[in-house]
Amino acid sequence: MRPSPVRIVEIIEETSTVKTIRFDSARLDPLPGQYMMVWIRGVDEIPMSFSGPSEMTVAAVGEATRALFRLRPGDGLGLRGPYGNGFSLIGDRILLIGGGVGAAPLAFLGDVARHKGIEVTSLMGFRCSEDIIFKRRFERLGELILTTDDGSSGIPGRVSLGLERLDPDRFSQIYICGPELMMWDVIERWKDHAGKMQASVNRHFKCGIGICGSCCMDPTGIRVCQEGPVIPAVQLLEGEFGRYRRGPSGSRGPPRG
Amino acid sequence: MRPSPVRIVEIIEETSTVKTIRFDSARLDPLPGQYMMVWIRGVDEIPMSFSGPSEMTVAAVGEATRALFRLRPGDGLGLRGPYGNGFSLIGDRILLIGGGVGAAPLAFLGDVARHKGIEVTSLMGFRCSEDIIFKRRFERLGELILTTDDGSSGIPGRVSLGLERLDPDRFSQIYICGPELMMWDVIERWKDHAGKMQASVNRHFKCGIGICGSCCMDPTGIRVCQEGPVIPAVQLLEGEFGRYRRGPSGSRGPPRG
Amino acid sequence: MATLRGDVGGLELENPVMLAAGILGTTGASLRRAALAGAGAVVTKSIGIEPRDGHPGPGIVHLGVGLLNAMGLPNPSYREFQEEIDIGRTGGSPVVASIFGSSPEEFVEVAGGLDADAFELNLSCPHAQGYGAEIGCHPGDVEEITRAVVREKSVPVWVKLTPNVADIVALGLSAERGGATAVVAINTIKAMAIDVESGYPILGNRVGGLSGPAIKPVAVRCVYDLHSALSIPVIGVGGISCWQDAVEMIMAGASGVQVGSALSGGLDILKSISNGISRYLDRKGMALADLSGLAGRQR
Amino acid sequence: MATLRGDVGGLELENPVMLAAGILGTTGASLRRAALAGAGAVVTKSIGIEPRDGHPGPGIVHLGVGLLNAMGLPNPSYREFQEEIDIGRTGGSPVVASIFGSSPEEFVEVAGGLDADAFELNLSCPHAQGYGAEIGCHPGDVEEITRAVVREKSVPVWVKLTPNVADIVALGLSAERGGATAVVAINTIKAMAIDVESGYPILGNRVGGLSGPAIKPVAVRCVYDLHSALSIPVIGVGGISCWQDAVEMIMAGASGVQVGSALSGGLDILKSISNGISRYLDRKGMALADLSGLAGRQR
Ligand SMILES: Cc1cc2nc3c(=O)[nH]c(=O)nc-3n(C[C@H](O)[C@H](O)[C@H](O)COP(=O)(O)OP(=O)(O)OC[C@H]3O[C@@H](n4cnc5c(N)ncnc54)[C@H](O)[C@@H]3O)c2cc1C
Ligand SMILES: Cc1cc2nc3c(=O)[nH]c(=O)nc-3n(C[C@H](O)[C@H](O)[C@H](O)COP(=O)(O)OP(=O)(O)OC[C@H]3O[C@@H](n4cnc5c(N)ncnc54)[C@H](O)[C@@H]3O)c2cc1C
Ligand SMILES: Cc1cc2nc3c(=O)[nH]c(=O)nc-3n(C[C@H](O)[C@H](O)[C@H](O)COP(=O)(O)O)c2cc1C
Ligand SMILES: Cc1cc2nc3c(=O)[nH]c(=O)nc-3n(C[C@H](O)[C@H](O)[C@H](O)COP(=O)(O)O)c2cc1C
Ligand code: FES
Ligand code: FES
Repeated sequence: MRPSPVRIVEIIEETSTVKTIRFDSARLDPLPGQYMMVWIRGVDEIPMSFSGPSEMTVAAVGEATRALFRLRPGDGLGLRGPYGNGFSLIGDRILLIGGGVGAAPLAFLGDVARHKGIEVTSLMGFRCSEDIIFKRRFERLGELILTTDDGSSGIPGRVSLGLERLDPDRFSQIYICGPELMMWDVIERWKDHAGKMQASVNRHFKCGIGICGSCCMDPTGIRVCQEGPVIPAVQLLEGEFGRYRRGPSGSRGPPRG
Repeated sequence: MRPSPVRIVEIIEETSTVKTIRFDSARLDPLPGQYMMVWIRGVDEIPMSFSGPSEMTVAAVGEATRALFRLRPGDGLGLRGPYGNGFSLIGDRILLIGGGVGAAPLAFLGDVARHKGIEVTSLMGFRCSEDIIFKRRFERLGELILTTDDGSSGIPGRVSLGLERLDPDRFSQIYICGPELMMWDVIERWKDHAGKMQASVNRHFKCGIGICGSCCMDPTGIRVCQEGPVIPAVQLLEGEFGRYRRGPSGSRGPPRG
Repeated sequence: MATLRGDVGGLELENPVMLAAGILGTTGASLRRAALAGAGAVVTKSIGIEPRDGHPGPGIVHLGVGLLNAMGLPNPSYREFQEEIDIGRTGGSPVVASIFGSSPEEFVEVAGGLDADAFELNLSCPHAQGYGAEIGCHPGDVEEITRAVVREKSVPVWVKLTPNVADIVALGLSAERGGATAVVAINTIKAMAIDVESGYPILGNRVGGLSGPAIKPVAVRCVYDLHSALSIPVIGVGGISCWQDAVEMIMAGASGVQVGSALSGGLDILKSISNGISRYLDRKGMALADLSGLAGRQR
Repeated sequence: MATLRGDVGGLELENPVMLAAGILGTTGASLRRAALAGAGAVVTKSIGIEPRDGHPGPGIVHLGVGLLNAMGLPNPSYREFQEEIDIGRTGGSPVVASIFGSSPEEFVEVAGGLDADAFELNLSCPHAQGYGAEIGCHPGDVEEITRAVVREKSVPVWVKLTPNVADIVALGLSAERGGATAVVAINTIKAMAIDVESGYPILGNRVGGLSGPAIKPVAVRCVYDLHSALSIPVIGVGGISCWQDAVEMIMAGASGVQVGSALSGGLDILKSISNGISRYLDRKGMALADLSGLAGRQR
């Protein structure tokens, strides 16, 4: 389980700050919601969800993601994974709720669900119309409700505004991925339905194999890298989720987004 | 592949210097001719052929074998193996030629052969009648010709004298185990039939896993512990067999027996 | 079932199987979880003076024979860590604070700033400049730092030793002279892995420390040698992944054991190891104390 | 296929994959067999002044992660060994005589009594009192012994180093100052295994040396550190079991590699490793020299 070497075969510029990187390894066979540890040689290793069987969709936010952005087709990466628990598909009418690059694993989930004949509805929020990714992909899956913070496309405002257009009882299961405060907001508003919600949680991962403790969440000490990143929303109601998160040193800081 | 712990369940005094030690592990599943490395805790580790699926037949000759003799039922041993190439059963009429405690793996081979309906003839040589082992066992297998050096039982003289009573053409395969000079003598006399003779060769084993080199034989460097101990006689005609053997330091010395 | 209760390095433990330093020891909740999962004691991530983010990734590589890591001692500093220890203690097992520093003064500052059931001095981390094994390979420094912390605290002080020396016993004797309650052996062995496709060292820090099954025979040897020479107890750590490994370590001379890398298989391993030891003792009709150091007596 | 021919430690080799010392190196026929099986050079069992039977058994234990051995330097003495070297040479690859002694004088006597293509000084065996690592962990002794043998012989002199020290580079620098043509790293790591059923240490000698996959990450690290600091070539040994391992060792800085424990799987491994290296070089369009030390250059 050293990082397996892969080569980048294609890079798709989704927006000015988001790229989809497709690589040549077909043997990973990930479930939607699982992630990989991506080694950018000589730089760093970071967790990335699969946005397809052999691709990731990356937002440039710091050193490692910017280094990923500098790579070209033909360049190499090291990948470990797939790791963690993916989304589990339940029932025949599902709702995907995403924010920003959190749309990535949901698009992959939607593809798989659609292929199984499951009815897919998507609610996706972005900051502005330039930030929208996978619009066509979600539209192909079924109904898509878009929100933008600045109102440049779709419903103006936060993702949570979109919730008002939807009846939670219609869905057999609800899948969420996005900035933590957005996920927290959605879960809080639809708390009565938390039993059928699954969220992909983002924490600081160092090892990815459940040993270092950097991703552990209060109050149970759950290892997000192993027992997550997809976690039933009922387990997120009490504790640190939405309140704080630990950084690389283990210090507590504000949750993101 | 650490030594597996076994317990001695029964000890049979075959003669004053030979005991059969039966132990409680049924999982070894050895082929006749294979051997085990027997760890007498706190003393030494030595190679021993299987004289049955979970037994060995030991002649007391030095420190380790004498320590084995002091053990009682209930005592423990560590066993590695089965190791090496066993005898391969060929044809339906076989001859077993043994000397002294070399009778042990041949008795095991005879049992297996008989069970398969193969016709078994045995020629066994001992120093004197007190040294004879497995008489009843060989008799049950088929014809038994006995020789003793002192003439106290059977044909008086060396094993090779017994060869004169037998027609090598009668046998599909011939198996030999005993003191090296005896085996050498048999192979030399029946050199024309070497193509159907298999001998169990004794060398100084230290590792049993083909790595240390202490059991290597000239001229090919064959590792007796791995590619033997059963070796086709044709491979023994040229080289050190019957001429010299190396001791624990690797120095050459006279062959034994 | 045979009781495993007893004194290990000055702490009365329900069982001698502990969580090793740096393994799931970053948060109080995680420490508590390990205690609830059956750890007789839990050791925290090593804590220092200032917050550290640790080395860039990869911080860990899973090799077939074990783990290679160079986390780089990430920690939020002792100033932010007392709360985690307090939460950890609610698991019902003693919490041992692993601490590091670059001088006796730093060790004393960190120890002085924390309230824990015992302290484990990390004089053995092989991949952080100016800390750990860089200091811990000098017997004089080991003695001085041990003495300084022992003077400061009234709880047991354990000293965790590095195997990356010619003579670990000399380090153990220094810890003993410094007043340590026990020594802990071993920390990881200096090692490296290179990506065959690209030639890059895999760890962000290039070099790191090897743990897991690969180092168990080395740890057993160190514990055996330390137990033969020291009069204070030895706590064994390195490659323990099943109860047989723990029994082997105890036979070598350990009074208690710590489990690290094997936790990557899940926390159940803790209970499964202590249950295994109990059943073994039952089968043999032995007490834990009979087992400890047995290898030195079998001749 | 890419050629693997080149100079390794002063010997012109067909390929850089050698048989390690003490592995199937007791007899000339066995050395020849290894050469014919594809070894670029073969190193003999370590040879000393007097015949030694070695330690009582078990001399070797196969652990899951590698081998533990304490053979105890069995050898027939140099007086009986020239014939084996001569037979070994008929395999067509250079024969390197591994030698040991307890003093510069003994080393010189053994080296002086043997004619071989190169000498490898065993200053690193961890389980023979008065020999090997007991001397080889002192930089001064390493330098003195190396110098003495270099003065005596006109063929390349390699020095095999022990990893059982805080600083293997200091030993390497001593060998270099003493005039060594190359250093060989590493010998086995001090280790032990105990029988869980009985409490007996398994090895007849109680303690021994660990080899095989378990030690590869340690060997890679040693080779990397030595290559960074020395100007003489480094020969890598420790846990190489496939061509990828060999490539990793070469990337760390080795000019050639030796294979030991992996031979328990059969002699074919030698050719399979060198073929693998060739095919790798072909795929990458590289020469062997480009590979050596690549890890130090990738940043
Ligand atoms: C399970 C999992 C799946 C993920 N999937 C994706 C994905 O599909 N696409 C994607 O673009 N990103 C994903 N991330 C987030 C990604 O790992 C981080 O963005 C990345 O580690 C940042 O590294 P950096 O060196 O570029 O930024 P840094 O230099 O580490 O940080 C730059 C900024 O980003 C913030 N940051 C750092 N780490 C994270 C984080 N984990 N989440 C959010 N912000 C962070 C920092 O606080 C800082 O503000 C995922 C994270 C996890 C845990
Ligand atoms: C593959 C194999 C199978 C064997 N099967 C059996 C068996 O079924 N029953 C059995 O009794 N023995 C068997 N042996 C021989 C047995 O291993 C030795 O007798 C034993 O190692 C001697 O150990 P010791 O410490 O008692 O004697 P040592 O103290 O080592 O030697 C005492 C005397 O025995 C001689 N001796 C030492 N080793 C051997 C040896 N390998 N062969 C013959 N003489 C030796 C010594 O030269 C010395 O004269 C087998 C050996 C091999 C290699
Ligand atoms: C990821 C990781 C982090 C570690 N962090 C620390 C640490 O902070 N302090 C410390 O003393 N030891 C640390 N260690 C060493 C372990 O406590 C233990 O000594 C070593 O891993 C050997 O035990 P094991 O084989 O059971 O893992 C760490 C080990 C690993 C694998
Ligand atoms: C059974 C055995 C015997 C050895 N004998 C010697 C020896 O005589 N001299 C020596 O320098 N090294 C000796 N070694 C060490 C090896 O040459 C090598 O350095 C070590 O085993 C690491 O390589 P490996 O992992 O490929 O086995 C021996 C190793 C083994 C396993
Ligand atoms: S990232 Fe290390 S335990 Fe989760
Ligand atoms: S006994 Fe070691 S190679 Fe045969």
